[in-house]
Amino acid sequence: MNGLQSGFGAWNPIAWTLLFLGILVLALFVRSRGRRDYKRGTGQTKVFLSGNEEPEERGGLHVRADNLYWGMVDGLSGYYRRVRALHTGVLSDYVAWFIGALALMFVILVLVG
Amino acid sequence: MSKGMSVIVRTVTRCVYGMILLYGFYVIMHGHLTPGGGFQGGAVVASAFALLLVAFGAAGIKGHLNRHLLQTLEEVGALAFLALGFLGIGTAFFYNLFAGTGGFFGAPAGQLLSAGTLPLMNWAVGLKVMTGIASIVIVMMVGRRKEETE
Amino acid sequence: MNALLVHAPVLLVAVPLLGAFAVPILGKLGRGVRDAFIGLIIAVTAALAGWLAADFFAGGAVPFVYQLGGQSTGIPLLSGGIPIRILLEIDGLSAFMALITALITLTGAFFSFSYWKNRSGGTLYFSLFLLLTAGIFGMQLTGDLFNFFVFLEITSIAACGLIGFRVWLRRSQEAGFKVMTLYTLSGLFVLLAIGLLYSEYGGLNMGYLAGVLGTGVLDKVALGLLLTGLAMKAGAVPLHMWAPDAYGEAPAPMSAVLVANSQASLYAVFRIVFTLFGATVSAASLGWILIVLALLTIFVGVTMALIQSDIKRLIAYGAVSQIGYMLLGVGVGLAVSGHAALPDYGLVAIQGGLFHMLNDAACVGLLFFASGAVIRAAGTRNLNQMGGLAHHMKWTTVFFVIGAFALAGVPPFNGFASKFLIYEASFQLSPFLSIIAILSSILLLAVFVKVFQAAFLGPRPAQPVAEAPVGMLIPMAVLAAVVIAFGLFPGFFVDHIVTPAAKALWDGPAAYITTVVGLGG
Amino acid sequence: MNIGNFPFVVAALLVVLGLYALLFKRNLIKIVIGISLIETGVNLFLVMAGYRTGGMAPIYTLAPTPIRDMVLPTPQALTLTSIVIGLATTALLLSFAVFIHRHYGTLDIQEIKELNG
Amino acid sequence: MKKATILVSLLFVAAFLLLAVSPGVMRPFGTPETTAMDDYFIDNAQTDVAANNAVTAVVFDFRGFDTLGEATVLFAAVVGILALFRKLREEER
Repeated sequence: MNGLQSGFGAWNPIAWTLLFLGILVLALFVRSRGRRDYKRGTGQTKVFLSGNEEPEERGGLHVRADNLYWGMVDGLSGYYRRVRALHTGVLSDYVAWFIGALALMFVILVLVG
Repeated sequence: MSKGMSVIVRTVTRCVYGMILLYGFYVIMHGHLTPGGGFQGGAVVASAFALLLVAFGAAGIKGHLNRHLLQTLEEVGALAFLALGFLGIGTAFFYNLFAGTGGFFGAPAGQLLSAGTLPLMNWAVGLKVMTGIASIVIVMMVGRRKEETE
Repeated sequence: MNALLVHAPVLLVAVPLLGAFAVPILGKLGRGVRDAFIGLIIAVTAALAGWLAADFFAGGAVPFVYQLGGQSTGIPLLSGGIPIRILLEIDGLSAFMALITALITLTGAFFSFSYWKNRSGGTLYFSLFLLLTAGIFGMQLTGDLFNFFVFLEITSIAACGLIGFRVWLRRSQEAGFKVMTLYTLSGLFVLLAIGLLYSEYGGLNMGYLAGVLGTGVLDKVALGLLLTGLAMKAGAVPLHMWAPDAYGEAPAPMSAVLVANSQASLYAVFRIVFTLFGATVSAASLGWILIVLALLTIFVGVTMALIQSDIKRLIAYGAVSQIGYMLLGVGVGLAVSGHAALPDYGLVAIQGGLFHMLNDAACVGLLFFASGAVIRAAGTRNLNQMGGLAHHMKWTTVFFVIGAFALAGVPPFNGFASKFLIYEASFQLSPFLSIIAILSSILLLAVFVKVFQAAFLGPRPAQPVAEAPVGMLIPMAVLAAVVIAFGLFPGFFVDHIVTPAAKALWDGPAAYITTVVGLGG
Repeated sequence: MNIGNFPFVVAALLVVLGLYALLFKRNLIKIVIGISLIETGVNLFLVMAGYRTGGMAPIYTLAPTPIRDMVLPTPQALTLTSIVIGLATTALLLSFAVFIHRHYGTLDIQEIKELNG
Repeated sequence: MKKATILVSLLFVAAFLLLAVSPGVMRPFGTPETTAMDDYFIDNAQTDVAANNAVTAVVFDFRGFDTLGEATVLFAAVVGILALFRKLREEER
């Protein structure tokens, strides 16, 4: 057999891939039915940047890595401030985390069960 | 430091050096009879090399202790040890081939040539440890000297 | 049985050792000879591992031992019920892990040939690499606790030598010192636990100890030491801080091998909680310890990966988060294995966790290889200074995308196949677990979209960059093929190699123990 | 005389002492010394775990007759192994320290934290 | 605050380590209970291995694989240190 049964659900990648390809073909077909009677070089094909001039060379438009997801990182800023504070590159803190985890493990295993 | 220490230290080193070597080789050779073995004896011999290094400095021993020769010897020792492990692979890896067979190295317990492959392993490990530790010390010493001149 | 096959377990360790000892001598004969020799050694090792695993799984996955230095290799020599010689014990999990190591080391070696071509100290580099390979195989195959510690230290020292190998980078030295300290610390705690167990039970063999271990305070303390030390070496949050340093600063192919090394420590964690202490300590509490560690690891790993701007460090945090998925799957299995009526989704969870080990090794290896090619081409590791590499590096782009999608669990790649099992099983234990897992998986996809957009898309770079050489592309292609094959035919692999490995854990330590002390006597 | 478990307690205290050095000392060399302390404690524990009261060294050459019961040989072998491992580890750590000092110009662990975040 | 937390956890670890070796939990010093393996080594070192030094018999015969790994560890350290102190190329400086 090819798929996976989890006793709760099933997963068959071959069937999934075939379905995916089918939908892709369908989408391409629908796209091919679109109207072709627009005129090149007129305003019909110009990008509309909310009224601004479209820059000729799109080189200036490359979004750098740190600018991606700034909104999300900003939304989680409280979390990130704490987590970054834990990742000081100091070796003593690494060892301290190790000792803390060891103490916690001892407490759980010996006292709890 | 790199130019070595006073003449007293050098003279004493000249006197003691051979004895330390002799003692180290004795410990290696009788590893299967008396306390000791390859590692301990190798460490003793390496300490003799370290003594040379401290007394005469990294420059003083340049002609006497060849780093690349030491490293090659270490690899040879490691390979010899592994080969001795492979010897018994007819039965099992690390099977002691000669022990108690009465032949070469098969003498009953208590003699120098007894205990099968143990003396050979002692020698291989001893060679490996003495050259290994010696090359560590030398390399770190040379690195230190380079740093001082920077 | 074939003579070579009988000795395969020990040859898996001895052949790489032979290579490691001989490489510095052969290196004097020139690079061609050296690379041919290393390729031969690694190929032989991988072939042995594959052959051993194939024969083992075809033969019904019956655990067997290899006795070192004894009169007979199969029957351990016992004295008072204690095996007196070192035993290698191969059960389903060991053979499975050996397959993973073989795959990663093979591709890593051939990637390194061209990656390290114009660098200094190639001979020492490959010697350390072979030592690391031998250590990982030894950790996975040995059945003796102290022998395991020795191999643990071999991997620690070889790995740290490789992490600090690029001496001219100051960060690599810093990472080397930190990682070496932590590895040594964990190794020493493991050794202390071994000493405690030995002083109490007078034996060092895992099978023997598993049979006689009690539930006293001493056993609990030893368990805590072993568990924490090995979790540290596996890189589970909050003991993960060394992992980004190590993966990020090591040479790119070695980062992939370091991931295999962490997985070997993870294997040891599973072996200890299931086999060594499986009969004694309450499975529920241990299982929930693993689950909490897993959730922390998944979430913190992914969220930290999101804000990295160093591509190697970013992928390293991704790899840390994947360790959490394995812990989650096996932890769920362990937690339910204590129930009276064994619900069979526990076995499914363990299958998912172990299958994800294999998938994660392939995906993360592919990603690290691709990152190595990207860094080499772009000349920087900072994502903010990259861009437009897809114009010139088409193949690398394709491979990177395959690896990223697979690691993020996008169907139909292999990452989804294993995460599917983990989701389903953990959902039945508690929906909260699978929600966290799925959310973090989506976040991971976002992370790799960020890398893809920043490094590969965008305008053409100022000076055209060269596509990675063929010597780098072929190992990437091999791993990509593995990823796609596991993704398209997961059922086959799960049935034939993952299920025996999972059963070795799920069925408890009885088989492992009787293999050592049962038929001897 | 019966000294109970006192030797084991000493070994455990050595381990804790090394951990203290590892946690609160800032000099790299002192950190390496702390690791060596932990190693010493563990090795001491190992070799003491094999002691038999009134036992003699497990060596038959020139052994006093009659042969009393000997101390256990396995822990001594394990200790030998772990001592050599400790030597290798210490050597590698110290050479890392040398290069860190070359690059960073300091041995203070609090200032060697480029790899953060 | 942070230092206090670290100190407390260190004390916890110390307490549990001492608890593990305390009388009643661990056997008293000098009285190993299960010694079947080591008794075998002591009794059969002369007959099996023909070595008078039982420790060497254990190191190189009964547990020879450990010794191979130990030699490998030393080899790895030497190779690592040689790699650190190796001569670099111009473009790598």
